[in-house]
Amino acid sequence: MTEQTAPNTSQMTFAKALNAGLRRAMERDSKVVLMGEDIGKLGGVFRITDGLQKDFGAHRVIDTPLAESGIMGTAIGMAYRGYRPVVEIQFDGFVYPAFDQIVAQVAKLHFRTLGRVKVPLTIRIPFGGGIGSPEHHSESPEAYFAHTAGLRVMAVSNPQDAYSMIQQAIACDDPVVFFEPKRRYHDKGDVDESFGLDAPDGLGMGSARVMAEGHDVTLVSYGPLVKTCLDAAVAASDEGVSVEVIDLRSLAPVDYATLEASVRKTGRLVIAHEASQSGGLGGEIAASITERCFYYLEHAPVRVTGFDVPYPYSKLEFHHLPDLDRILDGVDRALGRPNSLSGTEEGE
Amino acid sequence: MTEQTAPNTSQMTFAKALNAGLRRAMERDSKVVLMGEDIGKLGGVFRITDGLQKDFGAHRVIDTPLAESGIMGTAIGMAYRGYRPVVEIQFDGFVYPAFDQIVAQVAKLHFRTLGRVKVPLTIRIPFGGGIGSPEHHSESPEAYFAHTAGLRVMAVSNPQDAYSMIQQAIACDDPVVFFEPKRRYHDKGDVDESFGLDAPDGLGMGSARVMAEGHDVTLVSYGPLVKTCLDAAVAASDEGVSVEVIDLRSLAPVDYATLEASVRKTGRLVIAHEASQSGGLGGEIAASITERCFYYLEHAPVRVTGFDVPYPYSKLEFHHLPDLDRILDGVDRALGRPNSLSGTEEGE
Amino acid sequence: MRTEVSTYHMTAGDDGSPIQLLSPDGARHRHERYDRYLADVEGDDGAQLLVSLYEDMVVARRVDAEGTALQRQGQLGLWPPFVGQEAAQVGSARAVAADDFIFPSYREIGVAYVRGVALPDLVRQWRGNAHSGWDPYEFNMAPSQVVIGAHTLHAVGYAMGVQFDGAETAVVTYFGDGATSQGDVNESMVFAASYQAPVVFFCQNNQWAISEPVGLQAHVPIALRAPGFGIPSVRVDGNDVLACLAATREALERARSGNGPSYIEAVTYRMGPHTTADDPTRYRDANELEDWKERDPIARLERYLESRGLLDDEVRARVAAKADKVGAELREATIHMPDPAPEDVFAHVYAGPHAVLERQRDHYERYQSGLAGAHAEGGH
Amino acid sequence: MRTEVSTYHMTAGDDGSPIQLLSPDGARHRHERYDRYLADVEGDDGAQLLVSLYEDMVVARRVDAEGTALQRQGQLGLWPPFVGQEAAQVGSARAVAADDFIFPSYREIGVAYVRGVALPDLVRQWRGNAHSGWDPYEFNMAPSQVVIGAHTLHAVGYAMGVQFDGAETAVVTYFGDGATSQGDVNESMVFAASYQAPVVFFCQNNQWAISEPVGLQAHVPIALRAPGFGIPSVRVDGNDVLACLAATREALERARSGNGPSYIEAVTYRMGPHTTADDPTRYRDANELEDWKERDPIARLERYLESRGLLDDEVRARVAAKADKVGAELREATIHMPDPAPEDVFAHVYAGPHAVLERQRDHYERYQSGLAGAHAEGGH
Ligand SMILES: Cc1ncc(C[n+]2csc(CCOP(=O)(O)OP(=O)(O)O)c2C)c(N)n1
Ligand SMILES: Cc1ncc(C[n+]2csc(CCOP(=O)(O)OP(=O)(O)O)c2C)c(N)n1
Ligand SMILES: [Mg+2]
Ligand SMILES: [Mg+2]
Repeated sequence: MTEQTAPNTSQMTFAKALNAGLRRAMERDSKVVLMGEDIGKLGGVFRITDGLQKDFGAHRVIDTPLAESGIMGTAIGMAYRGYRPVVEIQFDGFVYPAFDQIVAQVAKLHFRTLGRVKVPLTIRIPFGGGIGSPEHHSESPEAYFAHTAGLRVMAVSNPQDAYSMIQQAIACDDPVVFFEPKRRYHDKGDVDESFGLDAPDGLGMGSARVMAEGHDVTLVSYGPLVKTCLDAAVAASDEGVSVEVIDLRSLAPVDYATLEASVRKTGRLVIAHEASQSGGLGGEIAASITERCFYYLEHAPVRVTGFDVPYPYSKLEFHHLPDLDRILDGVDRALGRPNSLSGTEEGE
Repeated sequence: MTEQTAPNTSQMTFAKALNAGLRRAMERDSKVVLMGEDIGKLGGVFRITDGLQKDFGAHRVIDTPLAESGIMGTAIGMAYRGYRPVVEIQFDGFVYPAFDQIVAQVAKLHFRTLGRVKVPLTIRIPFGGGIGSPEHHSESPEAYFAHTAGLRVMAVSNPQDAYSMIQQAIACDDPVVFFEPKRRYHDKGDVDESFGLDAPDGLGMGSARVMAEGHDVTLVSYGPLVKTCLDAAVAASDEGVSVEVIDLRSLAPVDYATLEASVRKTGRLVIAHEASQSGGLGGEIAASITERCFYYLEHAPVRVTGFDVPYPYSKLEFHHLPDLDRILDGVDRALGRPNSLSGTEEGE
Repeated sequence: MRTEVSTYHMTAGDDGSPIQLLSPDGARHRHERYDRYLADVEGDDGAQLLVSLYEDMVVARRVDAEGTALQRQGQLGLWPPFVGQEAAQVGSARAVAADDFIFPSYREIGVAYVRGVALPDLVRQWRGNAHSGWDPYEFNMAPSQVVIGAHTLHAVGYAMGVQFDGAETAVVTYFGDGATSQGDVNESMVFAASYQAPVVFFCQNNQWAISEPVGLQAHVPIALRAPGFGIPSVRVDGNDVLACLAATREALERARSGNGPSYIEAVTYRMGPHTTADDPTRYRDANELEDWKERDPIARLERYLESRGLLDDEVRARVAAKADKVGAELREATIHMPDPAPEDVFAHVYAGPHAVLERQRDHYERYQSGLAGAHAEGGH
Repeated sequence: MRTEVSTYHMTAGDDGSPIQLLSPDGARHRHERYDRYLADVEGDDGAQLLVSLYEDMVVARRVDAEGTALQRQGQLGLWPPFVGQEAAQVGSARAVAADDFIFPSYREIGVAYVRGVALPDLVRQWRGNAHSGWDPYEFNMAPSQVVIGAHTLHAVGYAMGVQFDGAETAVVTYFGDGATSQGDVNESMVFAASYQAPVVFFCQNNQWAISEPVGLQAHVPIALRAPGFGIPSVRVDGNDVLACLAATREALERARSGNGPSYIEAVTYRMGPHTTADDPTRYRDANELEDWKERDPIARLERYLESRGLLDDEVRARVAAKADKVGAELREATIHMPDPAPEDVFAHVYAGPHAVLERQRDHYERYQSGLAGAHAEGGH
């Protein structure tokens, strides 16, 4: 993300970058159709599909009845027929009625048919908290999907990736669950639209990206917290700590090559996510990195995550959500610097 | 499980022990009702509820329409009304249509209502493979539920626990997802029926159990593989390796006190489960134990699990399922003995 | 060859038009079947009851307006206006007995008001101070449900429990036109019919599900759905408080007398945005709103009351004063509502102890006190 | 006051009895509406077609019996018999064009046979050699679906795609009486009606969902469900191959001519157990089976053919010989079906590369070769 500003680069919100990426994908392939609740005239509750029904018609941007299992199931049927449906789930908390269709059908169909039926479905899910919403509007369900064989799972953190990764997800012949950090939709960033399916720095959809180099500790995150981690890295550098920040981007499969290289260098790993800790991605990554790099690790991998609670009401959400201070505390723990657990076995 | 055979002890299949436990729970509390598909006259496809409708009536043992979300949702309503529903999901692969009701309702209702509404629901799920079944009949979905705050998750491995733990789950004021290893339903064991809610050795429902003591390596499992692990421990002891086998029993929360004590002693941890590796319980436990016992670990925790594939067709299932040999290979890996990964970094 | 084999059918006016007992101009239509449920609003004795319906509707509308205003002023995070749906909500809710149980969606704030819920508890969740307001067992009303349709199954399960208890209680569940497409709402009809559970399905067809017109969910009247499940239904004018009251009373009577579930479609209109976060001008015609304003539920009842000489200046003034008072109280209570405590994040997740969560709570407390110390020292 | 506002209704005989064109004694009933779909089975020209229907039914029944036998002998892991449902399956499947697309449940082995699927592919998944048999695109038929009702949505989505393509293809989906309770099956009607998708819902009401009688799912005829969604339905005698053929042809014609979805309830009977793992004596009365045997779909067609002089000994012998041949071939193919290779565990999980899975595969290969070595050495 450090490349020079190219002539085709412009400042764009995250939301607009997704919209541009969807438009580009629809132009590229007439089999790409969008399906979801309120995505037509309204352009979706977050306006991600703004203007697309007007330009591509109601057969390409399809307002569906209010039934997520129905949306997912009919999208599968469209895929059988040769379409590439892009499904919008209105909020993270409303993906569960479609869970059966996703884990028992979308994920298994290619395997079930010995590769004869492809399901090039993209399931877009605005996820995460921090926008003061009511219950069910701030969830981080990514671990459920990352545990489901047959799915690929991605999470984007910035407008440029939003623009290119949504196109890569749609072009992929496997089903992709695509997480968009809703609290970053209004963030602006440079987007180079001269690249279509390729990212400006050539990274494929399965690759993690080193967002900031460092040598003391590796800090891994994805989606909404990447920005927070970058801020934390700046704050840490003020204290003389050099943090390498990695944006996971692909949550399944995880790009362990990139993570391993970093941890071999730093010997210390911190993982941050909003989802509850138990059974979250942090544990999986910690375990896998421990397996792969045990003798390089100078400290147990540290997790900075949401608690094992239902997402709390909005007045309390910033207690639940890892913020800059909590991430820095995790960094301190990994480094054996004074931290909130100092004096306990875990904080040394 | 080493107590003397008491006068009330008799040999019983796992299935019969569950049946006896359900009967005891229904006798104890008239608010306990069973709900599910085919659980009445048929006694369930595994006959776990055999004879209960005859004895308790159709209002206590309720055959439901064929709709899992409906079963779960109406069970919640019954709980609102003061009942203690015990829901049978016919097979693991059919719990997904009820996923929304479980994660968005069952799990959250107590939190949502500030503790005013209790959901003392027990969700019984025959799980796991090894019985040569068609697709969707051999799944291990426990990680989805263990990642869901608000639920408790249990898995039983033997008839005595089946008898007492099902009663504990039903008596618990929190919702419990209760996994029963279907390939062990016909296994026999001693069951002491003189204990009701209490286990003969006094263990509570949240506690793990040390099934075999050992000092070289800690081998943790749950459900169907506990027996395989015990067999592996015997095989290992023939080679002079002393394996401590722990039956997790409670998958959420995990009884880390018991695990920590063992790992502090052995310095080595192997975790075995049938579920896919990525995002499975093994990773969570490995990460947590690494956090808690980093300086005691002499090797990275080792996982022996199903692969990251949809459950394969039955002719291949024993490749996917960890068996005694694969578990022993994992033990060898943890001990740095010659193993399948010898020569690689992970196998040393 | 076309045969009606079911004794279950949809009751409606000609061509499926909704049953109307009060027309928009305030005229009272007699109705063979439903008038018997309105004996208590007839004659002089009915005056008080009618005026109290009017009062509830006016005050409910004020609660709603206040909610919107509080949201605009940043006192609430979100608000789902129910303006236009007062007849459907008040009319039905007034039919429900105190020991009947209600499972609402999120928009039934008018119902909760009728139920007697304390004012701050009407807005608590919209302020983000909790995920719910009132005690469900105090008001026999479940918390509002955000997941579309999920609660309709809870209602049926509760009704099954009532039935097993041999009680005379009935259950009412509210949901929208959009909700009718959800699997859960359909499964709830399957279960209700199968067990003949004492439950009333009350669908407020307010014509829209956010930006989606009802025609996207169904090309036929919503109330036609139920008979196919073996549940009798009726289509009533949802802006007619008497029709809503009568139909709900009939359905509750059916439930209590062991005759199973019923389905009511109240045809109404969402006069406001979906929520305060919504901008309906993006998807709906201004004319539509104008048309529906002519069918306003409160104006209609006013005309009827006037025609019966029940709405003089004094009554108007009294009701307006009550609305003002309730509005002011709601505002005060909202603005001064104390924030939840940080440790509430960990409260009520489980009824019993949970070591993993308690450890997280302890770590967080430790972290916070450290942070407090660090802040005191000016550290990061 | 009771008004039928829908142009969508259930077609059935008196009191909702199923439409019957062939009575159990083999008499042909004329039918104003459906006879026009049977012109090609009338007169002398129809002989061949009628006999071929008979042949398909007889051979399908043999395939089914062979499946059961193979399972009893340990050659298959499980088998879901469809004996008794041959008229419903053959009658409907014969109406479907080669480029129409079928989304079956697990019991439509008779349909797959009619579709031309190779014999070993009919049993492949029941042997555990794969999760599916045939290539869906070769036969325009999806693999069998185990999750009750899930595939009905796939059918509707496929039909939506057909519609967007402007094609004349139609789609048929099969499911059982039990399946009608699932949310997905109801949502599929919502979507089909909303988009007027060219899809035919074919419900084989075989009276049972494992041990549950159809009365637990619904107290009214299953076919009554569809009109409430805006989908016309018909209730036919599912043991009457002509009624099934005619009703399916009509529904397909409606789909192809842009008139949207249809729903057929074929009233039939599961004469066997739910699967070979089931013991129906635990829950159903032997008399019931006896009653239904009198309505056997094959016997009925035989009587009709006899009455038209179309079933002489030669035809009988030829059909029996074909059944014997197919049975023997199926048996041979099953017994000699090669086992899948261990590495197939990892195949086709993804269409593209996947580093984590490939690593697991590599580790497992390494493990296996080590194990082979160890076994050679006699180690554990
Ligand atoms: C399962 C689920 N999907 C999507 C949403 C987002 N959502 C909230 S309200 C709404 C529209 C509901 O329409 P309707 O049922 O007609 O009720 P109304 O809002 O009109 O009262 C949608 C789609 C949700 N809350 N739950
Ligand atoms: C979602 C789901 N729940 C439960 C099951 C277990 N199950 C398999 S077949 C069956 C009964 C199906 O009955 P019906 O729909 O009438 O079809 P039939 O077997 O009679 O052909 C059940 C409950 C399943 N396969 N899928
Ligand atoms: Mg609405
Ligand atoms: Mg059936």
